[in-house]
Amino acid sequence: MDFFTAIEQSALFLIVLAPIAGALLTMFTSRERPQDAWHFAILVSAITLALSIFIFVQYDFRAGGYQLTHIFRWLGYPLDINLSLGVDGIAAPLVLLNGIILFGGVLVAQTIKRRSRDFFVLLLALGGGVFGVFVVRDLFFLFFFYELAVLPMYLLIGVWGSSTDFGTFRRTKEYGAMKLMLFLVAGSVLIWVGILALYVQAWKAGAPTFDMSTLAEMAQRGDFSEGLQRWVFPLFMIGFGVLAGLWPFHTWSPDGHVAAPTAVSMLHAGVLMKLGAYGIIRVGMELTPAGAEAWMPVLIGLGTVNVLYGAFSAMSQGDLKYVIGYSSVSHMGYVIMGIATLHPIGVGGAVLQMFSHGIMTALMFVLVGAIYDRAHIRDINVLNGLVKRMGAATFFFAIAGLASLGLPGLSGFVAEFMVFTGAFKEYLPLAVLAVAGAAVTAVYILRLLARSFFGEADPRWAHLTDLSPVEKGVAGAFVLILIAVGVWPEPLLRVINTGVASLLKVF
Amino acid sequence: MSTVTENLYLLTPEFLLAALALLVFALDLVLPESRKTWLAWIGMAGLTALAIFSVRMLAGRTESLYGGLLAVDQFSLFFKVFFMGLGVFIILSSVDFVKQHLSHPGEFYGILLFSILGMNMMAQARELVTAYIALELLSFSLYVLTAYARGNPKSNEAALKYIIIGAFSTAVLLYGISMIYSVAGSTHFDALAETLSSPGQAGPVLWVGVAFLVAGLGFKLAAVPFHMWAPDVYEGAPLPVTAYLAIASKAGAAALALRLISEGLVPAREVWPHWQIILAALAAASMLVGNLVALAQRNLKRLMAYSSIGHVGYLLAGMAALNIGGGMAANGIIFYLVGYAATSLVVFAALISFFNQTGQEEIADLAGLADRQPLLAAAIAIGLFSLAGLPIFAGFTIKFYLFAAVAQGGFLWLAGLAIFSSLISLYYYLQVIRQMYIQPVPGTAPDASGHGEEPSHTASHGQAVAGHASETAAAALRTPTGMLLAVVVAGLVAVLALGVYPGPLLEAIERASQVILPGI
Amino acid sequence: MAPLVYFQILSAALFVIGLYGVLARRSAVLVVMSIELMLNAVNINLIAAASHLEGQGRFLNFDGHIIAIFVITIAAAEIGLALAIILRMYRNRATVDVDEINLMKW
Amino acid sequence: MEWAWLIPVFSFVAFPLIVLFGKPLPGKGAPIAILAIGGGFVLFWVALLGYLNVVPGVNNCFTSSATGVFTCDYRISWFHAGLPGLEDSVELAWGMIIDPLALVMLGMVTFVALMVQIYSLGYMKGDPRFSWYYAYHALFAAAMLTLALADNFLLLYVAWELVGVCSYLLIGFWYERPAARNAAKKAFIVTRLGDVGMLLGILLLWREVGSFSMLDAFEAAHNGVLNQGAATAAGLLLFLGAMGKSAQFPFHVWLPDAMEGPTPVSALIHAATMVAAGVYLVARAYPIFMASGDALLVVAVIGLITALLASTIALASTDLKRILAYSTISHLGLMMLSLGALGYTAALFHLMAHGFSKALLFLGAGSVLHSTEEQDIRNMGGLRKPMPLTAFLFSLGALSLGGIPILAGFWSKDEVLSAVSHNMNPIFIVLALFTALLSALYMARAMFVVFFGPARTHGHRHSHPIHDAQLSMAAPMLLLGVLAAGFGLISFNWPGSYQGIGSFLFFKEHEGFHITWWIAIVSTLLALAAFFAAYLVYVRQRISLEGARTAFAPLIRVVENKYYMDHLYQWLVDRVVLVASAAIALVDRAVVNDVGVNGPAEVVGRVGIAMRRHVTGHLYSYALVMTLGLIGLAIFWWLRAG
Repeated sequence: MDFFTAIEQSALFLIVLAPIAGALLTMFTSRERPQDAWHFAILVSAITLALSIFIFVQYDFRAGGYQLTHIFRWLGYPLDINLSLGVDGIAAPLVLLNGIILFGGVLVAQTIKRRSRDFFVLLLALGGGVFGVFVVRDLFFLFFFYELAVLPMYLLIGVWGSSTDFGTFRRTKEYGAMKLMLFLVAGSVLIWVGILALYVQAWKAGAPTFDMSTLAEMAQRGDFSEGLQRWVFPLFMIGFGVLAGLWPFHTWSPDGHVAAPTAVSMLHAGVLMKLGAYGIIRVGMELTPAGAEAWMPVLIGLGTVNVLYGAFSAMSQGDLKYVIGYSSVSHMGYVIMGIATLHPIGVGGAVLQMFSHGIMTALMFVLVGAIYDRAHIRDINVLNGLVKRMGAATFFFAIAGLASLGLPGLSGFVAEFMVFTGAFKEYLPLAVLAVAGAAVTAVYILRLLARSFFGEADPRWAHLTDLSPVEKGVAGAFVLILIAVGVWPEPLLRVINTGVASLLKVF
Repeated sequence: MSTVTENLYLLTPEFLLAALALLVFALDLVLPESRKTWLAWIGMAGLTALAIFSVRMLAGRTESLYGGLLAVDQFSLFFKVFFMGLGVFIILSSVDFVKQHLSHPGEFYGILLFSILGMNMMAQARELVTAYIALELLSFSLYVLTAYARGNPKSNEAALKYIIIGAFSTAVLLYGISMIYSVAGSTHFDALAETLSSPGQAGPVLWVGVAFLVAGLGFKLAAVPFHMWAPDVYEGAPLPVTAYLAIASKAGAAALALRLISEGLVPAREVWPHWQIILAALAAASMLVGNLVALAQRNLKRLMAYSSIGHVGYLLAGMAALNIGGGMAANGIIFYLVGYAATSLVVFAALISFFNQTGQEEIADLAGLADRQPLLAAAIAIGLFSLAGLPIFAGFTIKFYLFAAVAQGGFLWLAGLAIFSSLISLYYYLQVIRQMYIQPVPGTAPDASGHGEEPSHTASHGQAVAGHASETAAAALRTPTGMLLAVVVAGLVAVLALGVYPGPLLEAIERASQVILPGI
Repeated sequence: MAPLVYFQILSAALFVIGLYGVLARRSAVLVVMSIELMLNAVNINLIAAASHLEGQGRFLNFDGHIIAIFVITIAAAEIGLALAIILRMYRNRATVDVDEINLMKW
Repeated sequence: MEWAWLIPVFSFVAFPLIVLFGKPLPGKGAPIAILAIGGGFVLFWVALLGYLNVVPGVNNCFTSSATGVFTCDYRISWFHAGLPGLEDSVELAWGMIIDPLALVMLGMVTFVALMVQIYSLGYMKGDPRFSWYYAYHALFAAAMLTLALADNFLLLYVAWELVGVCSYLLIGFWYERPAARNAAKKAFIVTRLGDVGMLLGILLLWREVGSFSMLDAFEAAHNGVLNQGAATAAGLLLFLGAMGKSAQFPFHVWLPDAMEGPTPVSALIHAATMVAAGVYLVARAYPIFMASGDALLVVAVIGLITALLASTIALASTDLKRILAYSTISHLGLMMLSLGALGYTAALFHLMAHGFSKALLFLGAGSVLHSTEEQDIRNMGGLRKPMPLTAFLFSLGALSLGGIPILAGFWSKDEVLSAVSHNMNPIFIVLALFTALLSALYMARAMFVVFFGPARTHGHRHSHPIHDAQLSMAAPMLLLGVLAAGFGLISFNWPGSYQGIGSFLFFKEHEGFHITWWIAIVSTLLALAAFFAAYLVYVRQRISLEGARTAFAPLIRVVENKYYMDHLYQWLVDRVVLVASAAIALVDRAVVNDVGVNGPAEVVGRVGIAMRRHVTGHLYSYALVMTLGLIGLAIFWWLRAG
C-alpha cells in the first residue's frame, strides 16, 4: 500500500484526529513564547486544510454515495456504536468549508495575545468537532462531535470575548457565552432524546444500532412508524435548528457574535451554524423522512420568518457585529427554506448557501475583527469614512456585502437563486416573501457600507492602519472563493447535486 | 476442602483487608508523629496488592457462600477492585490534607480501610441483614470520618446530623427488613422476589416493608426525598471525606441497591412495574431537586452535594429501567458509577489542592484560578464539563450509555428529563468555570490598564477590553503536590479514556452485570 | 398464641412513638433515644415474626432472633457513637439543641 | 460570430487587470479599458457582418417561430441545479443570442461606451481614484454587453444586477459627498425593488416552462404552453424589473439623484445604455408580452404616465443634469409607450436615437460643468461665447430630442407617435403629443438659458477662465453629434437591398419606413413653436413668465416638488420600513430575548433559590421530609395495590 492509498483510506479519520491531536499537542508548546502556539496551530490547520481539499477533490461525484468510508469498531451489541466514517456529496463541500475557515480563523487569530496557547487548543478542538460531525455516519459519534464542537465555545467567548455596553442594555461576554452554551446544549437535549427514541425503535425492530446507514434503511423499510417519525422529527428540527439559528431560537447567535473574538465568530457563523442545518438534513431528513415530510411546511414557514425577521432586525442594529449576526440569521433562513423545499434544486441551493454563507460571513468577521482591533469600536453610527484609512478592508467588506445581498457573480447569488427556485416550485407565496427579503438585505448592507466605510473621513479614525498582510491574505483568499463559486459553481454543485439526489430519493 | 473452609478461603481478600486496617491501627500506636504518612503508604500499597490479589484469585469464579448470604462473583469482584482502587486514590488525595488539617492520621486511614471493607461486603451481600451490617460498617466509618475535623463546628454539626438521620434511616430500614422477614420468613434477596410474586403472601405488610427498605437505601444514596442530610454533611465534612462520600459511599450503596433490586425486585415480574414507577419518580425528583437547588449554591462542597443528588437521580433512572434480560441498564449504572467516580476524583483532588493552599471553598474564591494555577483550573473545568455530560470526557459516554439504557427500558420520558436536567446542571457548572476562567483574580480587579473586568463605559457605543488578570506572585498558586497531581492526572487520563475508548471497561462491566441479570 | 398482627400493631405503635420523638424533640440526646425506641420496635417485630413463623413451620436457623441480636448490638454501637458526637458538639458549641444546630442550611 | 462572446469578455478581463495593476501603469489603466471596449466595438462589426452573411441552419442559426427573426444561439454549460438527468433538474448556461436586437444593443453600447471612456480621459483627469473609475467602467461595459447577449433569463439577471452594481459604484464614485452616497444607495435599492419582481418573473417562467432559456420561454409563449394568465403575470413581473432599471413611474425617483455621479457616467449609464435595459428587456421578452396582451397595455400606460410626469418636472427643474435626467425618464417612458403600442421597431429606433442624442447632451453638459463647476442653469448663461463647440453640439442634441426635423430624434419620435396613433386609444396620442411639446420646451429652455441667454457670472465661483472642451472630450462629442444629426437616415428605404431599419430590427414581420403625415406635421409644428416660445422667453426675454408663475403657483409647487414622490418614499422608508425594523429589533430584544430567553432562565434560577429553602438546616425537618417520603411511598402502594 503506497502512501497515497494510505492517506486515502484514512483521510477522514485523519481530518478528525489532526485537529484534536493538534489541540492536545498545542498544550505542550511554550507558555513563554505564545507565538509558538500560533505557529503550531497554523501547521495543524494547514494540514487539515490540505486534507479537506484532498477529500473534496477525491470525492467522485459520478459514483455518488458515501465514499472514503471506514469503520472503527467501538462498542458492540447492544449499543452497536462504531466510528463509521464517510462523506457524501453534501458533507464533502462542508468539510472543505471547515478546512478553509479553520485555517483562516487560525491565521487571523494572531492578534490573540493573552493565553494564546489555550485559545488555540480550544479552537482546534472546535474545528475537530465540526469535522467530526461532517464525516461520521454514526448517530452517537455525530452527537459526540456535535457537542464537542459546542463545548469550547463557552471558554472561547467567555475568556477572549468582549463585553459591550449599548446604552440601553449591556451584553457581557459572560452573558453571551452562557446563553450560547445553554441554547446549544438545550438544542442537543432534544436531539439526544430523538436519537434515543430512534435507538429504542431500532431495538424493538430487532437490530439496535446507532449506525445511520442502517437506521436510514430501517426508516425506508418502515420500521419507524409514521407516528413516531412525526414526533421525533421536530426534536431534530428544533434541536439542530437552534444551532442553525432557527427563529425563534436564534437570539444566542447575534449575542454570541457580539461577545466573541474574531476567529470564534468566523467559526461560529462560518461553520457552526451550518452544523445545525447539516444535522437537519443528515439526521432529520435521512432518518425520519416521513416526519420530515410532515413538518416541512412548518420549517419552511419558520425559515421564511428567519429571512425577513433577520433582515429587518439587522436593519436597525447599530453594532457591526449585530448587523452581521442578524444577517446570518437571515441567511440561514435561506438554508432552512432550501432544505424544507425537499426539492432537489432547493436543497442543493441550501447546501451551496451553507458553503457560500460560511465563507462570506467569515470574511465579514475577519474585517469587523480587524476594525475592532484597531478602533475598539463597532458602532456604525460612530465609525465612518474607514475607506480612507482602511482601503483594503473596505474593498473586501464591500465584496462580502455584495455577496450577502445576493449579487450575481458572487457565490451567494447562485445559492439563493437555487433556494428560490426550489421554493418557487413548492411553496410559491413563501418564495415570493423570501425573494423580497433579499431586497431588504440590500438596504442594510448598503446602509452599513455608506455609513461606516464611505463618507467623510473622521479625524478620530485617522490613526487606523489598514489590514495586515495576513489579514489581507485571508480576506483575499475568501474573496477569491466567493468569486470563483459565483462564477463557476459547477465543481461544488456537481458534488452537491449527487448528494442531494440520493438524499431525496426517499421523498 | 469443607464448605466452611472453602467459604473462608473465598473471603480471604476481606480478611486481609481487615488485617490491613488493624495493622494500620496498630502501627499508628508505635509510629512517631512525623512518620504517620507511612500509614497512608501502607494502606495504599495494601489496597493495591489486595486488588491485584483479588483479581488473580477470584477472576471467573461465581460462588455462593454461607447458604446464599454472600456471593463471590464477578459482580462483587468488579466492585471490590473498584472500591479498593478508589480507596487508593482517596488516600492519595487525603495525605496532604490530613497532614495539614487533621489530627490522628493513623486512625483516619484505618477507618477508611474499614469502610472499604464495608463496601466490599455490600457488593457481595445477597441477604438483607448481611447487607445491613456491611452498610453499618461503612456508615459508622463515615460518621467518624465526617466528624474528624474536631475543632471545626461545621464538621461536628455535619457528623451529628449525619449520624442521627443515619440512625433514623437505619431504623426505617430495619423496620422494613423486619416486616419482610415476618412475611417471607427469610431475608434472602431471592426469597424476597419469590414472596413478592406469590399472590397469597404479598400484602400490605410486605409492600410496606419493601417501601421502608427502599427508603433506607434511598437515604444512603441521598435520593430525594431522603437527601436532605447530604448537603450539610458534604459541606461540613473534611474535603477528602466529602470526596469519599460523593464517590465511594455512593458507589457502595448503588452496588448494594443494584444487586438487591436485580435479585429481589426485578424477578417479581408482576409487581416490578410498580416499583419501576416508584424508582422513576424518585429519579425524576432527585434530578430536578438536585440540579435546581444546585443553581442557588455558593459553597463548592455544597454545590457538589446537590450535583451528586442530581447524579443519583440518573442512577435511579437506570435502576428503574432494569429488567429481566435487560442488562443494559445494569451496565449503564455500573459504567456511570465508574465514570462518575473518575470525574469526581479529578474535581475533588483539584479542590483539595486548592483548599490545602488557600483554605477556601466558596465558588467565588475560585475567581481567576485559570491565571493563578492553570492546571488546577483546567482539571476542575474538565471535570465539570464531564459531569455536565460533554464529550470527549467520560461524562458524555456514561450518560449516553445510561440514558440509552433508560430509554431502551421503556422510560424515554425519564431519559428526556435526565437530559434536560443535565442542561440545568450545565448552567451551574459553567458558573464555576466562569469564576475560574473569566473572572479576574480577586484584588487585581478592574484597574486602569484594562485588566480585570470590562472597564465602565460611558459612551453609548460599545467598547471593551478582554478581561485580563495579572499573574502577581501573591495570587499565584503552586502546582499540586506530587500525590494530588498523580490523582488529578490519573483521573484525567481515566476521564479521557472512558470518554473515547470505553470498550474494555464495558466488557468487564458486562461480565459483572451478567451475574445479577443474566442475558441481554 | 396471640396473632402476629397484635405484635405488629404494638411494634408499629412503638415505631411511631419513636418517630414522633425524632420529629418533636429538640434535644439531640432525646432524639437518639427516640431512635432507640424505633429500633426496639424492630426487635419486637423480629421476635414476634420468628415465633409466628415457627408456628407455621417455616422457622429456620433462629433467623429472627439472630437478627434481633445483631440489631441490638449494632444499635448500641450506633448510640455510643452518636453520644460521642453529641458530647463533642456540647464541648464545641455548649448546646445539644437541634434548633441551634443549623450552621449549615439551604 | 461564435466569437461574439469575446465582446464582453474583453472588458471583463480588463476589470481585474486595472484593479490589480492599473495604478502603476501609464494612463493608470485607462488604456486597458479603452482597448477592451474598442476591441469590443471592432468585434461588434465582425459579428454584425457574420450575422448578415450566415446561412440558416448552420452555426446554431435558425429563424425563430416565436419572434419571426433569424436568430443564432450559442451556449456552453454553466452549472446544473439538481442532478442532471433527474426530473426537475435544470441546466444553466452561459449562452448568447445573436439577433438584430442584440446586435443593435451591442453596437450602441460599445460605441457609446467607447466614446464616453475616451471623453473621461479628459473629464476625470487628476481624480485620485482614476484607476477605479476605469475599472468600474470596464466592469459596466462587460456586464451591459452580457446583458445584451444573454440567451437565458438567469444570465440576463446576472448581468442586470451587475450593471446595477456598477451604476451604484459610479453614482457613489465621489462618496465623500453625502448626496452621492445617498443617491447611490437609493439607486441600488429602488432598482432592486423592481428586480425582486423580475426575479420572480423569471422563476415563474421557469415554473411554467421548465427552463430558463429565453428561446424556450418564447416558444412556449408562442405555441400556448404558457397560458395567458401566466404570461401576463410573468410579463408584468419582468416589467417590474424593467420599470426599476428604466426609471419608470413610480420607480423613477432614483434617476435624477443618480446625477450625483460623474457626468460621463450619467451619459453612458443613466442616459444611453443601462437605463435603456428595461426597454431592451421588454423588447427581448416581447413574445411573452404578446402572449399576454394585457401586460402590453400596462406597459403603455406606465410609459405614458412616466413620460408625462417626467417632462413636466423637467420643465420645472433648474439643475442642468436633472433636466436631462427627467428628459431621459420621459423618453424612456415614450419608448415603453411605443412598445406597449406595438411599435417594436419604433421603440428601439428611438432607444438608439435617444441614446446618441442624450449621450451627446450629457457630454456637452459635462463639458459645461467641467469648465464652470456649476450645475444650476440659473447661474449660467451666454456660454455660447466661451465654449462654442460645446454650445453647437449641445444644441444639436437638444434639437434632436426636441423633435426638430431631419435630426435623429425627429424620425424616431415620429415613428413612436405613429405607432401610438395607429394602435391605441386617441387619448394616448393626444397625451403623447403633449409630451412631445413639453419635451421640446424643456430642451429649448435648457439650451437657451445655458448657452444663449444673457451671461450670468455672479454665480461663477472659479477664477480660471471658462474654456471649451479639450480634444479628448471634444472628439467623442463630435462623433456622437454626427450620429445625433444623421442617425435618422438609417430608417429610410434606401435604394438597393437596404429596406430601412424595420427590415432588420422587427418583431414577427418586416416593417417598412412609413410616415404618418399629420403626426409629423403636428409634432414639427409643436416643436418649432416650443423652441420659438423658449427663444422669446429666455433669449429675447420678451415674455415674462412671472404672471403664469403666480397664477399656477400651487401647481408649480407640486411639480417642483416632483409630485412629492420623493417625500412619499422617504415617508415610507422612515415611517414604515425603519419603524418596522426598529420594532422588530426591539421585539427581538425585549420579547424574544428578555422574556422568551432570559425569562425561563430567570424562572429556573428563582425556582432553585426558592427550593433550596426546603433544606432548613434543622434535623427534625430532614426527618420529617423523609417520613413524608415514606408516607408517600405507602400511599402509592395503597393506591396501586388496593
